[in-house]
Amino acid sequence: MLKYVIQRLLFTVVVIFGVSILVFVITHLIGDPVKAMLPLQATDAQRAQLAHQLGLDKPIWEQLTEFLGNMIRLDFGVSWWQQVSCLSIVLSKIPTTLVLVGASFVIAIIIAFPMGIIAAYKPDSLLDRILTTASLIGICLPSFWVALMLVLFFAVKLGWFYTSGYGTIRHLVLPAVTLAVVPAGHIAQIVRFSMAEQLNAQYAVTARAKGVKESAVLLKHALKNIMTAVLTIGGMDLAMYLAGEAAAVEVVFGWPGFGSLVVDTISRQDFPLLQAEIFVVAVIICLINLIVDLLYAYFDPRITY
Amino acid sequence: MGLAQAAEDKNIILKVQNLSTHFFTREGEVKAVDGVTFRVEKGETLAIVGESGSGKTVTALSMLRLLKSPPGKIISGEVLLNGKDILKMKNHELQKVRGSGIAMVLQEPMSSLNPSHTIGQQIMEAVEINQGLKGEVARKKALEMLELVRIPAPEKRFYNYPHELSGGMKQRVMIAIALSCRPQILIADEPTCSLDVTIQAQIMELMKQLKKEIGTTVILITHDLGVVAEMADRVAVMYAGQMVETADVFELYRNPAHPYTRGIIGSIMDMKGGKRLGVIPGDPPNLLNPPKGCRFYPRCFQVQEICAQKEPVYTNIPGSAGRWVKCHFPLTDEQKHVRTCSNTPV
Amino acid sequence: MIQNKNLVVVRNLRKLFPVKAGFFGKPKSFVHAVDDVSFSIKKGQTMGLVGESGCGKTTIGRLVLRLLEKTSGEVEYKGKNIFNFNKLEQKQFRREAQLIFQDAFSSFDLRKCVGDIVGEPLKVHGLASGSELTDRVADLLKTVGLKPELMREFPHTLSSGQKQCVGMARSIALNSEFVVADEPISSLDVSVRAQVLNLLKDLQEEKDLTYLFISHDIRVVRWLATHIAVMYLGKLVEYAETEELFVHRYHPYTEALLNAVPVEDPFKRRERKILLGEVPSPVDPAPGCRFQPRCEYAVDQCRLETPPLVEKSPGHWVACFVDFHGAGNFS
Amino acid sequence: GARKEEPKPAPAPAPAPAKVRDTVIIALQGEPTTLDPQFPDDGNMRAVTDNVFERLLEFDGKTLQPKPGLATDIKKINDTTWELTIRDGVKFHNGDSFTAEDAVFSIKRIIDPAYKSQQVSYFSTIKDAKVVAPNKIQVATDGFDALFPKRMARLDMVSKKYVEANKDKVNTQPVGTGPYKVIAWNRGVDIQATAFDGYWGKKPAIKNVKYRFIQEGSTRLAALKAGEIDFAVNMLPEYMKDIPNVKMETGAETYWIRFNQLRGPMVKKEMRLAANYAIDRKALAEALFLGAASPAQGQMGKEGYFGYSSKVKTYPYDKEKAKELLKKAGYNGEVIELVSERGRWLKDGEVTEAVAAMLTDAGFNVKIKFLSWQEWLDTLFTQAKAPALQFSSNGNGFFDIGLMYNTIVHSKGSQSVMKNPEMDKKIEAARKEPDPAKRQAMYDELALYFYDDPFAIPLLTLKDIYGLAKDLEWTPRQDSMITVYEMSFKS
Amino acid sequence: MSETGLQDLKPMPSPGRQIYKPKGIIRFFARFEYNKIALVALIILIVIFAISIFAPYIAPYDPAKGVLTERLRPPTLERPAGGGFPHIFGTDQQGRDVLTRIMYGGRVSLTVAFTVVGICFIFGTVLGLISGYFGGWVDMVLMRVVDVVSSFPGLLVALAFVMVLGPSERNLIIALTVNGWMIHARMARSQVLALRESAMVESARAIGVSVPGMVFGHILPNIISPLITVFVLDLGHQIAAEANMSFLGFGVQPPKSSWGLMIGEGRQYIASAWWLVTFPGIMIGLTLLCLNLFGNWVREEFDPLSRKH
Ligand SMILES: Nc1ncnc2c1ncn2[C@@H]1O[C@H](COP(=O)(O)OP(=O)(O)OP(=O)(O)O)[C@@H](O)[C@H]1O
Ligand SMILES: Nc1ncnc2c1ncn2[C@@H]1O[C@H](COP(=O)(O)OP(=O)(O)OP(=O)(O)O)[C@@H](O)[C@H]1O
Ligand SMILES: [Mg+2]
Ligand SMILES: [Mg+2]
Repeated sequence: MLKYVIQRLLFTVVVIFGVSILVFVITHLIGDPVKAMLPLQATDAQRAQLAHQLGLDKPIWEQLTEFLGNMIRLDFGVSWWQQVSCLSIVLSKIPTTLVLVGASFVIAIIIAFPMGIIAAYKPDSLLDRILTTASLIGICLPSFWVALMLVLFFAVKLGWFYTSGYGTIRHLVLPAVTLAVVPAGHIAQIVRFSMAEQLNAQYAVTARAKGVKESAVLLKHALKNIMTAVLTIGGMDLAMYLAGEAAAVEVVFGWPGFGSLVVDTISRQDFPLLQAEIFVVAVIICLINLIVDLLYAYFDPRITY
Repeated sequence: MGLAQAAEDKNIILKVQNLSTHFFTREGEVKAVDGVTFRVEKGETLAIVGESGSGKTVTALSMLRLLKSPPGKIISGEVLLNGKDILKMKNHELQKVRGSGIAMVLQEPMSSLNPSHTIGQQIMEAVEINQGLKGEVARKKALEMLELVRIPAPEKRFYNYPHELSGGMKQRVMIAIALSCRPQILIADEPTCSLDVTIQAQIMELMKQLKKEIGTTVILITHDLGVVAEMADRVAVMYAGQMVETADVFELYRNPAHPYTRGIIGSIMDMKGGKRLGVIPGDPPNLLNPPKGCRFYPRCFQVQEICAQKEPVYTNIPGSAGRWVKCHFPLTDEQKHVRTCSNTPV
Repeated sequence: MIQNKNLVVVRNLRKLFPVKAGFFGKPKSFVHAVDDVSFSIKKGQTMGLVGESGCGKTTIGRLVLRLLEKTSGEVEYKGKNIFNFNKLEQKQFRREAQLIFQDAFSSFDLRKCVGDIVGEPLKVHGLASGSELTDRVADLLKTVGLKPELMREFPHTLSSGQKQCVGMARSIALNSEFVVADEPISSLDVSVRAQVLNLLKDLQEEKDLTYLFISHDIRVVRWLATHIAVMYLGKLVEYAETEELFVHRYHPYTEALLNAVPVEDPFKRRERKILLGEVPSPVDPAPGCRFQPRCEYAVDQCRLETPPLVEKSPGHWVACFVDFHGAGNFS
Repeated sequence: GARKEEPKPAPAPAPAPAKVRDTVIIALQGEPTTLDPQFPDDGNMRAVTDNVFERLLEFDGKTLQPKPGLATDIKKINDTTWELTIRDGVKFHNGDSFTAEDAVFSIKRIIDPAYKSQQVSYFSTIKDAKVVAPNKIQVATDGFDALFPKRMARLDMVSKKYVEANKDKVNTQPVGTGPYKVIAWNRGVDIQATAFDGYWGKKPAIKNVKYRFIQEGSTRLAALKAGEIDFAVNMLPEYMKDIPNVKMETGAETYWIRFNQLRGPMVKKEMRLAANYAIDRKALAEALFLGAASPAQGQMGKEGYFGYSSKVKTYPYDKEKAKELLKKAGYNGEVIELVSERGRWLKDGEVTEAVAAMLTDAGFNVKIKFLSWQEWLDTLFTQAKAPALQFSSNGNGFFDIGLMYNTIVHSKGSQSVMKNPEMDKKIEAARKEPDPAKRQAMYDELALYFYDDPFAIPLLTLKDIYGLAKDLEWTPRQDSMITVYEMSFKS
Repeated sequence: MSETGLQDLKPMPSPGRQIYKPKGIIRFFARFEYNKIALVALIILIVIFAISIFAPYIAPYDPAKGVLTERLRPPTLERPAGGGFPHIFGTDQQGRDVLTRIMYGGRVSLTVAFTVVGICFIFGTVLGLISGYFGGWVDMVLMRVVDVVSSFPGLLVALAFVMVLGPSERNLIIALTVNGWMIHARMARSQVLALRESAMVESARAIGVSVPGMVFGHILPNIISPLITVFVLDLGHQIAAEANMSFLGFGVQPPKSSWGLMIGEGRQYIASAWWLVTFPGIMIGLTLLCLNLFGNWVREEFDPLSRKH
C-alpha cells in the first residue's frame, strides 16, 4: 500500500515532468514571452534587453534545465500581470474554487443517488425512463448555457439569488447548482445502470434466496458494490472541474476562483502564471486520481495495492 | 383418493404442479419451463438432470420467485410447500419461505457471494434473518456453520472476503449460508459444476456427509450423470423445459423409459476405450419455437406420426409408484438393453 | 521414452508467465505454467493430457504449435526444432499442425460465413481459389458430416454440434497430420458430445492423424487416447499407455484423480478416497514436489527435491520418490 | 468565508436601508492587478487609485485642461526645464507630509528602466527631476515638450518613505494623498476604501467606497437592477433602457481603421477615400451603439482635444460615390484583409463586422481576420506585417492631436504604415511650436490635408456609459475618471 | 460418417443473442425496433448534419451580413419589412438572422468536432492497434505516454496552446486534438488485448495468417464497433469542448461562428435578448443528447463486450 502510494507519487513526478516539458515547449518554442511581456511601444533594444534578462538568449538546453530546476524548487517566478509570486496567486484561488466545486458535488450527490436508485428499482418503468432521460439531458447541456439560463430566470427575473460575486450562500447557490448538473447526471446514470446490474447479479439472488428484503438487498448489498463505478465517474468530473473546466461557469458568475484566473491568465498572456497553474492542476489531478484509487480499495476489497 | 394416497401425501414436502415460466424477450417468448410437475419427499435427495438450457435453474428460481421479471414470468402452476402455494404468497410470507423454507445454493459460487462483504457477514446475515439470533450469538452460530462445512481455521476465514477464497471454499461457504437458514429443503444448483475434479469430489463428499448429519431434504440440480448416480435417491429428467421422466435412481439407470433418457444413459462413456459412443442425433430444440407435439420427436429413434402432432402426457407408469414418463411409446422391457442397441439410431 | 520415429518430441519445455510488472520495472514473479516437461508422440497415436484447471495443459498445446514462445526447452516436429523454423518451414508447419478449440464458435470470425471460415486456411496458403475452393470446402464439410449447403450460413445459425464440426473442418482443411485438440467437447452438452467424439475418432482413422488431446475429464481421455500424460501444476507427474494407467498407478495424484471421478452408475457406488486441500498457486512454487502439500504419502525428500520423471516399468514414467502403487481397475 | 456570513436567506435582496447611505458600491469590470499606481496601465486599477492618489496637476473634467493639483503652480523655465511648486500641508494617508522629495521620487521612479513601469511611454520625454527649493522641483525634458503639463496630470504621487520601506506592501496597501484611503483588499471579492480624514482638499460627500469586480456586463446590469451595486462601469448601450440612472459622456476612445499605404490596394488615394465614403457612421452610432457613440468628425479626435479641427466634418455616407471612386481606382476585386481583435473595447468585434459588411456593400472584397490581442498588437506595431486595413482604437491619453500624428501618421511613428515626408515635416514643426494659436492653425492645415488624402477611416467617438443607482448623483467626466469624491447620494 | 446424423439438421437460430449480420439498410433500421428513441435521435442527427452540410443552399439569409437597423429583434413569425423568411429565431446584435447563423454555426461546430475526432480516431486507433498487438516494450512506452498525457490538465493545456498560437479554428483543432487522442488509443488497445488472446485470433494464427492480415483482416473488423461507439460519444465531447472554448473566446473567431461562440457573443445581451443564447444552447444540448442516445445504442447493439447471454 505504502509502496503503491510512493509509486503513484513517483508517477505524479513523471507527469509533472512531462507537463513541464510540454509547457516549456509551448511557451518557449512556440510562443514568444518577450513579445507578450513588453508594452506596446517597446523598441527592439528593449526587447533584446528583456530577452537577455529572461535568459531567452541562452541556448535552448540551458533554458530548459534552468526551467526544470526552477520548477523543482517550486519557483515559477513572478506573474507579469500581478507582480506577485505565481504560486501564491494560484494557491490563493484554489480554496475559492474548492468551495464552489465542493458545494456542487454535495448537491450532485444529494440529487443523483436517489434518482439513480429509484430508477434502478423498477427498471424500464415510466419513472425510470423519465429519470434516466433527465439525467442524460443534464449531461448534454453545456454548463455555461445552464448558467446563463439560471441567471436569467432566478437572478434577473425572480431575483432570488445574486447574479454574481462571492461571499454568501446566496452567491453560491446558482453557480453550485449549475456545476452540479453534469456530475449529477453522470452519477445518476452510473448509479442507475450499475445498480440495475448489481440487482441482477448472482449474489443479489443469493441474498434474496436467504430471505433478505429487497430494500436491504439494494442498500446493504448492492450500494457498496456500485461505489467504485461512482467514484470513477465522480473523480473524473471532480478532476476536470478543478482543472479549470469550471472556468466558463466561474466567468459567468464572476466567481473569483481558479477558472476565472485561468481565463484572465490567457487573455493577459501571463506565461509564468500559466506555468504555475498547469503545474498545480497536474498535481491536483494526480492526487485526486490517487485518492480515488485508494478509495476503490475501501469499497472493493478485491483491490489491494 | 385412497388412504394410501393420503399417507403418501403426508410425506410429501414439496409439490410442484404444472409450473410454466416463460421469458419474454426481443426474439419472442422463450418457453423455458413448460408444465413441470414433480414432488419431493421428506428426507430424500431428488436429482433434476437435463442438459444445459433444459430449464433446471429456471425451475428452481421460479419456485422461490427469484427470477428477474421482466423478462421472466411465471405463467401458471403451483408450488406447494407443505400444502401452501408459494406462488400466491404475499411478499412478507415469501420472505419467510425464502431461506428457512427453501434455501438455495446457486450455480456459480464465484459470483454468488457479495464481493464487498466478508463471508462472516454474509453467513451471519442468513443466521440473523432465519434464526432470529443477534450479535455475538449469531456470530458463534456462523462460526459453527463454517466448521460444519469443514473450512479450516474458521475464526480467520470469518473475516475473509470472497475473493480471498478458492472456488471450493466459496462453494462451501455457499452451502454454509444455505444451511444457516435451517431450510426444510435445500436446492443445490450444480454445486460442483465450475470446480476442479478433485474439488468436485470434495464438495460431493461434503454434501453426502451433511445429508447424513442433518438429514435435510435436498434437490440436486446437475447435468452430470456421475453425480446423480452417486448422490441421488430419485431422479427427474428434464428435456427442453419439460419433465420427461422421473424414477428411482437405480430404475432409471437400469430401465430408462423415455428415449431421451435412454440416449443419455447410452452415451455414458464406457470406461474402456474403442467402442463407438451411443449418439442422440441433433441438437436440443430452440425454446423460442419448440417442436409441436413431443419436444423430443425430431431426435427420437422410434418417432411415430402421433409424436409430431400430439404432446404426450406426463403419466405415472402403471405398476411403479414413483415412475412417471412423458412419452407416447415408453420403452418396454425388451428394448432396455441400453448400451448395446443405442449405437445405431435410425 | 524419446524415440526416433516420433512425430512430436517435447524436451524440457518450460514456460513462465510474468505475473505483474512494476511501473517500468521487471516482473517480480512468474507463473510456472509449464515447467520442465518432456514427452513424445508417435505418428498415429493420441496423447491424452489430463490435469486440473490451470495446470498448464493449454499452455503446452499452444507451445507445441508455436502459438506461444517458449521460455526454454525445445519442441521437435519431424525431427526439427519448431522454434528454429525459418519462414518456409514455419509455413509448412502451419499447414501440418492444427488446433481444435474448446469452443469452436468463439474461434470464428462472426462476420464470415461458414464457407469462408472453412476455406480461409486454403486461401491463406494459396492452395485453392474460385470454384476449386468452393469444391474443396464442400468436400470438407461432407467429411465432417455436414451438408455443403451450410457454406453460405453464418456460424451463429448453427447448432452447437455443427459449430464444433465446422471448427474441425477448418482444422483438417490443410491435410494436417498433427492436431492439438484443447478440450474439444467440454463446452458441449451430454447428448451432443458423443457425436463429436465419434467424429474425432473417425477422422483419425481416415486421415491417420496424430492427436494431442487435452481434457480434464479422464473418462473422455480414456475413451480416445492411446497414451495418457497426467499433469499437476505445470509438471508431468505420470505418463503411460492408457490401459496400463488404469491398471497401475505409481503417482498418488493420478490415483486421486481417478478416484475423484464419479462413476456414472448407481450400482457401483463406492467409498471414495478424497484428496484434501486445494490446488496451490502456480506462482513461484516452492521447491520440491509440487504435489507434496496435498500428498498423504509425502516424505522429507519430497519437500526438498523435485522428483525426476523415471521409467517405472517399460513405457510407464512417473515422477515420485515414494514407492506408491495404486492398483485396481477402474471400469 | 463564503459560508458563514449569510444571515438570512431572504427571497429578494434587501432594498436600500432607510437611513442615509454612506457607502457606494462600484462594480468594475475586473480586479486591479495591483494598487501600485505607477506600475500597470490598467483601467480597473485607475478606477481605484484615481481616488486614492493625486497628481501634481489634474485634468479639468470638462475642459480637459490641466489645473493645479498637488502642485500649485507650473512654470516653463526654458525649452527643456519646467518648475513646479509643491502644495503645502498635504498629508499621506499614513500621516507623513507630502514633500518635494516625494514628487521627485515619484517622477524618477516611473522613468527608471529597472522598474519597468508599463506607463513609461507616457513619460518618455522626461529626463530628470530634482528638488531646487523646499517646495520647488525642476523637471528636465528632452527638447521642448508642449505636453509636459498634461503628462504631469497622469503621474501619480507616491510616498518615498513608504515605498522604500514597504516594498512588499506597495502593491496591496497603497498610501497616497487622495480623498480616500484603501482599508482592505479581499482578493477576488472587493476593495474597500474610506474617506481620508486628513485630506487637504474638499471633504468627499460619501464616506465609504466598495469596489466589486464583475466581469460580465450583463451581470453588472443585473446586479445594478437588483440593488446589489450602486455604480457600474462600461455598460452596454442596450442596457440603457434598463438602467435606473444612466450617465453618458464622450470618452477618450476613437475607433478607426488604418490604411496600409506602403503596399497593397489601399495605396491608392481613391480607394482610401472610397472606404471613407462607404461607411454609414450614423447607422453605426445609432443602430449599433444606440446613440452611445458619435460619428468621428473626419479626424481622429474629439472636441476638446488640443488640435481638434472644426474645419473638417464627418465624411458623408455615399455608397455611389464610393463605388465610383473604386471604379476610378481600377479596383479589381482583390481581397482586402481587415485585421481586428475582439473583447478589448466596447463592441469592437461588432463594429468590425458591421464595417466589413458596409465595405463589402460598396464593392470592396473584404476578409475579416480577428487576431489575439498579442498578434493584433504585433501587426499594429510591425510595419512588415501590416495588413491592408486594421481596426484599432485610439485613446488619446493627453487629449492632444499631436500625439496621434506622431504615432500614426509620421513615418517614424510606431503605428505608422505610410510615408509622406512633406507632412512629416509639418507634424514635426507643429510639435515643436510653443505658441498654442499657431500650433492650432498648423493642425487645422493637417486635418484638411488628410481629409482629402486619408490615412485612416475615423469611425466613431465612443461615449462612456455608466449605470448608477437611482439615488446616486455624479457627473461623468471627459477624461473618463471615476471620481468617487465627486459623487453624492440624494437624501 | 452418416451415423452422426448431423446432415439432417436444419440450422436453428439460437435465442437470446444479437450477432452481426451484414448488409441491408432495412436490416439496419430494423435493429432500432427495441430502441425507438435511438432511432429518433439518429434521425435528428441526420437532419442536423444535413442542415449543416447544406446550409449555404437552404439558409434563408447571408450569415455575415446583417441589417443594423434590424438589430436584436425577438423571434417572430412575421415576415420582415423587406420581405424574406421570417426571423423565427430573431436577429442578433448585428441584425443577422439567428436561424441562419445557427445553421452555419452548426457547420463550424461539427466541422471542428469531426476533424478533431477524425484525427484522434485515426492516430489513436493506429497507436492502440500497434500497442495492443505487439505488446512488449512498445506497448509499455506507448501506454506510459498515454497515462502521462491523460493526467495532463486537458483544458489548461488546450488553452495554453491557444494562448501562444492565437485563437482560431485551426489552433482550436490542434489544441483539442492534443488532448483527445488518448481515449481512442486506450480503447483500441484494450479491444485488441481482449481479442489478441481470443480463440479467433489464435485460430487464425494457427492456420498461418500473416500479421497485417491478422490486424486488418481479423482484428480491426471485429473491434470496429466499440471504436465507433467511442467515436460517436467523443464527437459529443468535442462539440462540447469546442463550445466551451469558443464561449470563452478562445476558439472559433468571427466572422465565422459556432454555437458556443454565438452563446459567448450573445451573453452580454442575455437580459434583453434571450434568444441569442437560448437557441444555440438548445442546439448544442440536442446534438449532444442525440449523439449520446445513438452512441449508447451502438454500444448496446454492436459491442461484443457488452453482449451477454
Ligand atoms: N433471462 C433470460 N432471458 C431469456 N431466456 C432465458 C433467460 N434465462 C434463461 N433463459 C432460457 O431458459 C432456458 C432454461 O435455462 P436454465 O438456466 O434454466 O437452464 P439450465 O438447465 O439451468 O442450464 P445449465 O445447465 O446451463 O445451468 C434456456 O434455454 C435459456 O435460454
Ligand atoms: N497469457 C498468460 N499470461 C499469464 N498467465 C497465463 C497466461 N496463460 C496462462 N497463464 C497461467 O498459466 C497457468 C496454466 O494455464 P493453462 O491455460 O495452460 O492451464 P490449463 O491446464 O489449460 O487450465 P484449464 O483446464 O483451466 O484450461 C495458469 O495458472 C494460467 O493462469
Ligand atoms: Mg442452470
Ligand atoms: Mg485450458
